[in-house]
Amino acid sequence: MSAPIEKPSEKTPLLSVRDLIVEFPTRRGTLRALDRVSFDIAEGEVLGMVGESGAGKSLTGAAIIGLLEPPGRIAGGEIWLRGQRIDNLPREKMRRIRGRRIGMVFQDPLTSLNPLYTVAQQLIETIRTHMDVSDAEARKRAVALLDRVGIPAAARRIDDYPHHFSGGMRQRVVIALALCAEPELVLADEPTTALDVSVQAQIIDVLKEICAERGASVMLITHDMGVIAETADRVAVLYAGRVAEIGPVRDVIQAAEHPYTAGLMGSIPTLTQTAARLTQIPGSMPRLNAIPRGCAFNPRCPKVFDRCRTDRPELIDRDNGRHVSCWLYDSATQKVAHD
Amino acid sequence: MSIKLNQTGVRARLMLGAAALTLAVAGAANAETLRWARVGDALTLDPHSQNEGPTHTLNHHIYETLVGRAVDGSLTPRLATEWGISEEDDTIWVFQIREGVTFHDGTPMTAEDVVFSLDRARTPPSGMAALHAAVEEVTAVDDTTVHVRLSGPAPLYVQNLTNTFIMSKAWAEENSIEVAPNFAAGEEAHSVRNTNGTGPYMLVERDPEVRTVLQVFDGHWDDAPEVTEIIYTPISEAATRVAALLSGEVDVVQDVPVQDIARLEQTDGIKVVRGPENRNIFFSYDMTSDRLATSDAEDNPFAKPEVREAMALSLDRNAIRQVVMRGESQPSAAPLPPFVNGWTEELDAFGEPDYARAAELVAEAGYPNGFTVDLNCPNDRYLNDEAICQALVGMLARANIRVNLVSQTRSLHFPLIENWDTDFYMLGWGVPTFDSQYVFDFLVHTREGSYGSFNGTRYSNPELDAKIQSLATMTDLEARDAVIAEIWEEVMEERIFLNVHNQMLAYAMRDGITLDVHPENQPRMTTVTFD
Amino acid sequence: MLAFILRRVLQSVIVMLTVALVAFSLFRFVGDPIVSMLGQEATLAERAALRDALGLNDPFVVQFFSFVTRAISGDFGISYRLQQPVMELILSRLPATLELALVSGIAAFIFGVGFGVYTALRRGGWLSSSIMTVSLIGVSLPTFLIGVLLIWVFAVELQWLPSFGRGEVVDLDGWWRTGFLTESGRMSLILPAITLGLYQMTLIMRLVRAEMLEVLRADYIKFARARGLSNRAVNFGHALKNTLVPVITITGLQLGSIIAFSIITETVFQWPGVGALFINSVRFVDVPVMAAYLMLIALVFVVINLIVDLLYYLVDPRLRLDRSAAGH
Amino acid sequence: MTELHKPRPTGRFGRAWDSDIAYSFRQSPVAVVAAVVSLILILGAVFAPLIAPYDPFNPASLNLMDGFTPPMEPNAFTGNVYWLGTDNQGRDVFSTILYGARISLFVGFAAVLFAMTLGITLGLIAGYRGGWVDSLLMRVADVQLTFPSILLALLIFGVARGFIPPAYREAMAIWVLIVAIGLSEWVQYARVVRGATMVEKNKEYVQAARVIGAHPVKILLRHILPNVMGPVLVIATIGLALAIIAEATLSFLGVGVPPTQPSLGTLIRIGQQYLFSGEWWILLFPSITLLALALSVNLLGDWLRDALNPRLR
Repeated sequence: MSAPIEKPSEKTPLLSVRDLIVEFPTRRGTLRALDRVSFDIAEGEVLGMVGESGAGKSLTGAAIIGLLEPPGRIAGGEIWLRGQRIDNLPREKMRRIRGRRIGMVFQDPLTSLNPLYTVAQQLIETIRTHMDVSDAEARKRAVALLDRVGIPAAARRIDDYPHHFSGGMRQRVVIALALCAEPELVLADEPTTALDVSVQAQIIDVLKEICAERGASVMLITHDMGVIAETADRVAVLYAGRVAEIGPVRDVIQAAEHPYTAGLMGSIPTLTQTAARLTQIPGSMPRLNAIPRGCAFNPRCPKVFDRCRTDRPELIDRDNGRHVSCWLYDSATQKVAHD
Repeated sequence: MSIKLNQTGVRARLMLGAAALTLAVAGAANAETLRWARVGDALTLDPHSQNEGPTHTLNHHIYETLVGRAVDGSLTPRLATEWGISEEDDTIWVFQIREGVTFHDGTPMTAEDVVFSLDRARTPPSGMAALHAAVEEVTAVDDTTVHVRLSGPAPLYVQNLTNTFIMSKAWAEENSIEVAPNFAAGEEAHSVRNTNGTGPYMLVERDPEVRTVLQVFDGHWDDAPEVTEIIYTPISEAATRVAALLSGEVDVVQDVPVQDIARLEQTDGIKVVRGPENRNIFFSYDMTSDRLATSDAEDNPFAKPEVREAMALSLDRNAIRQVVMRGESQPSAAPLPPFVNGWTEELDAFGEPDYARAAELVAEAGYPNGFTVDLNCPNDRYLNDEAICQALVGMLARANIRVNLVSQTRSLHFPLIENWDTDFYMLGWGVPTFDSQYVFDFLVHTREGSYGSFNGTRYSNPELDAKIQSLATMTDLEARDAVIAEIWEEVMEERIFLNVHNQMLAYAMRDGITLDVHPENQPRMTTVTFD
Repeated sequence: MLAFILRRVLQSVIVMLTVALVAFSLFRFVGDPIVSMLGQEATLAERAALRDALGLNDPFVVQFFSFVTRAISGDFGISYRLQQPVMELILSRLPATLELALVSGIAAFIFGVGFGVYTALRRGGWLSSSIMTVSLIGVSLPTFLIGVLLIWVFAVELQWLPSFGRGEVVDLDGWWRTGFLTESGRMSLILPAITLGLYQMTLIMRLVRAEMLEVLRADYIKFARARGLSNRAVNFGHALKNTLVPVITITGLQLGSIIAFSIITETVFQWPGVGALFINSVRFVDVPVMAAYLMLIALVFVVINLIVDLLYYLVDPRLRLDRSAAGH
Repeated sequence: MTELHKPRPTGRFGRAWDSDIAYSFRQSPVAVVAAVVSLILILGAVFAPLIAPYDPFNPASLNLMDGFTPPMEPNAFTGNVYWLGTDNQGRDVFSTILYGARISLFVGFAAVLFAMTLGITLGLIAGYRGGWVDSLLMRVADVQLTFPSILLALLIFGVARGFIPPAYREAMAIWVLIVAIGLSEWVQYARVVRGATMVEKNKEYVQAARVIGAHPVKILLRHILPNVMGPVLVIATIGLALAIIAEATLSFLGVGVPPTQPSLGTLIRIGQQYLFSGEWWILLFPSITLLALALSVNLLGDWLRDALNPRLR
């Protein structure tokens, strides 16, 4: 028998995603890229989000910040930010949330910055969009922030153009930009993937520290379990647009419950080989237009049984603060197994 | 100001602007401005530099000649009040110079100015030199009499003077333009854009190819013209030129496209006047060479009388008049307009086309399958030149002569004739002297010396050449006319020309203006009257 | 930087010399000026004499050398046709062409960028589809026909605008006659400017649209949106500015073609500019004018290229680094 | 997933019909209309000798007296009736348009082909060789891009006139036109191809092909060329419309095909003279044809540009 469900925190989570569905209408029918994704991020928490390419990590981020590229759209579910529903906000209201309450860091610092504006111009513009401060005040803040993210001689370099900075430095600038309006939540979408290995750890550290300082929560999207292991408090594993497992990062790494997660853990020590394939499990993730019935993972699952092929498992709340969507942990299944 | 403001909007404003300008400049109570457009501008205002129609036309308003040409082609007194061949010496022409004539700068005109001008005109590089080639000496006998001595008797010399202007000797010397400007000199002569004539109008503004403004000359010896100001604008595109008249931006348009004449006549407030032009349009061919460069025939088909007859039989002059020229031409068989000395009705007579007979003749000449040849044609020189050529191509095709049409701009076309690089070509010819000799000299005489420069046929007939040369010095006009008739007979017999028509001129203008067509296409705005 | 300028100047000289050589060798084929210059009564001897006097019988190299040496001092000789110094002739016509080119160029740029931005931002909307289609008419009919049709509608039928010429011009200091200062001058500009600018506008519009669509998908635009910048700031502050970099280059380079296309516009509207002068010169085989015109076009090319480079330099900070690095 | 998936069609046509590009085509009414119009005009031009009631290029068949016959009205002299009337030479306007479109399209296609061949070749060479060859070619391209295309065409015409003997000039005119227009258009192709070549040549498969000693020409044609055909096709489509208009413009300036075998542009140049005189049909019908042709080709080019750009889908 399972223990009574215990919430990790009694407080309302900072971000709460419930049954989020994202669809892409195509000429051959509608593709469901995210299918009833649910998770929470608590105040000050770092949630890692992992999965293979195409699992829906980045889409989740885009859906939260309201920047899904058409024709992609939210077809169901809810997104709550500190008790306010934000998935159906008018465009202008949503814009005010972006940057101000939710910041975002993109993958490639080389292309994230507008080459025609100085770093100062971009920072000040962002600050003044969201905060009622003077130009000078905004500039002061910007310099301080740049200094904080580790740009040497920030006061002088702030007037440089992006191309004057190295890749690692640019990503620091990007982080500064994401944080300059003091958001409560930062979505970091593969923030180190495009960087040289030698600076990846520094960037992650900067991001983590500065968010911790300001009490901002982080949703760290990556396919690199190594990064997650070092950085995140909890981790959500996505597979084919569905959440396979969520739980405290140590627990999940050490004792993965979902067979997919278990396989994925094989790819942890890959600091040098970030784009590692999930070789432990035969086959590959299904395409969005060919997701099998039942559990999406069932054709590859070493522990598959009949029910997996017919019914889709819901997230099951394990008593240890973990959630997993696998029939192996269904009470009925376990009962059967016990009998 | 009496310009009709019967239009609204811009047009009214434009005209007001023009009228205001007139008032300011002239200060006259009855200022009449005439806005005049034609296809091209005068090349220069120098009176002797260029022998070219539009140049003369404009210069006739600023400068004057000894004798003028009336619209009926007859000579009229201008700066010369009388002229004739000296009774003592038939190589001398005597001119009585008008008294009381002043130049625009206020200096009086004297016989010395006339001598100077004629000398300037006959000295290369003057463009008029060829017309005065026979002049040996020009002298002022007294203040009002000038003698021109020629190398021999020249009964028609006075005909060459209708475009030779008189300028001020003092002014020319002052501005170092004692000789007509030379292209190779490398610098602009003062007389290109500055004038000092005796004519009815003074130059106010000269912007070549853009705008030329003339103002009536109060000190002119003749009656004051009704037009007190002329604004002359070249408009090269036919459609734009017509549009400018239709929209009321100009008052008189020369070079009206034939297809627009009917429409303009039907337009309220616009009228068209027309008349014959001193210009013939004809085709000619190499009838002498052994082979043609552009033909598939082994020999020269044009050398065969049958072929030339066949071509004459194929040309449907009436159809060209009817369709291509919209009725605006005079079909004719001989390359001289009716008002030129030597013309007869018989010369110009032609029959109906007969394509069957034409094809037969071509076969008889030894071309049962016909032959091919290129036709060179200008496309920017004569009225509908290219369309006429195209029509001929169709007509000759029916006689089994397959013509390949090569039409190009005049600067490429005419050298072909000059250099004998064409087998078959179109040419237009005007007769400024109003005498057949001019035609013979340039088109019939063997090409040698100053003769035959536009004889593209390579035709050479020593007997005929002798007759042509004799014309220049014959003083017995009756006998001379007989020789002319003989020459014409031979020329028509040989079918040296495949003549199409005499061009007609049409000037379109707004109602209320009267202007007659000038046979040399040199309208005089002094003759304009307003209702 | 100095090395860069020197290199450009050297390149420019080579380009000018090449154009001079090409142009000059072409003139032997465009026709014989003598026929146009002398009347029909001229004798063969007179023709030969004039040909000699003009140096047309000299060897090609000699003619070319004398042309270049004189051209360097700004002396292009005297027009065969109008008997005026070519330099003076061209300078007197240049204002008309430049004013026309300027007005139509600016109009083309403003409308082109405006429509381009609109159609890029509203991709798929009915209005932008209509703009895209209608604008194509500008490039689907020959310029001369558009000009004639405009004259027909606006000058003949409606009588709103003049059909030819520049209207009243005002002389500024004797070296520049402008049509901007009189009402008839401004009215006269409208139809030719539309005719000349329509094609360029369509070109610029399509270029802006394509570039803008490209830029709108750039990461830095996404990032700008993610920072909550307003649509205005994103579309016009960020996207448009980046779009304009290539647009400026290409429209700058197109200026040369505006001046060339003015040949047709000027002919149709009897606009007294260098284009009409050139085409009239071609018909008359006025070699000195033709040569000078081509050199002018080459000069315009060289200058525009330089200006475009400098503009680029101003707009795109990345180049400053590259260029200065190259210069050291 | 829960989606219904239509069965994939089989057969070559079926697959083509089902492809993304065909789908995007079916979804765009503008593209469909443009394609139909272009197709009708191209077929009409190609089969002009079969469709046209008269042969306007055969001068022997023309009767000058038929000239200026209004559409659907009997000629005042001959009584002949023509659908779209006749021109100033008595040519049936309908037939002349068909034959004229044939000339215009021939010039257009040939000029595009010429520009494309030249541009692709030079672009491949510049991109693959790099170095001074690249610098030289691109400098030439720069000069070419700024030097106005009509001026260039006028000059080429001038040169050709000098080199071609008079007897062949008319026959060569159309080829000169093609070269003149083609030469002023090659740069765009060269730029696109050069850019793509520079990217592709560093890719592993090309490097691998190089290592195993494949001939550069083979590498270029086999591997690199197919990758750039998309954008090249787009440029070619727009270029076709451009070439057809350029031909018309040149004919206005007096260089072009002989008037006895007019192109659409020449027909418009001729018809333009009758704008005020009332013979509207001589100008109107060829203009509409040219507009329809150029517009639909341009629209197809537009659509193709969007459809082939994967990022805009």
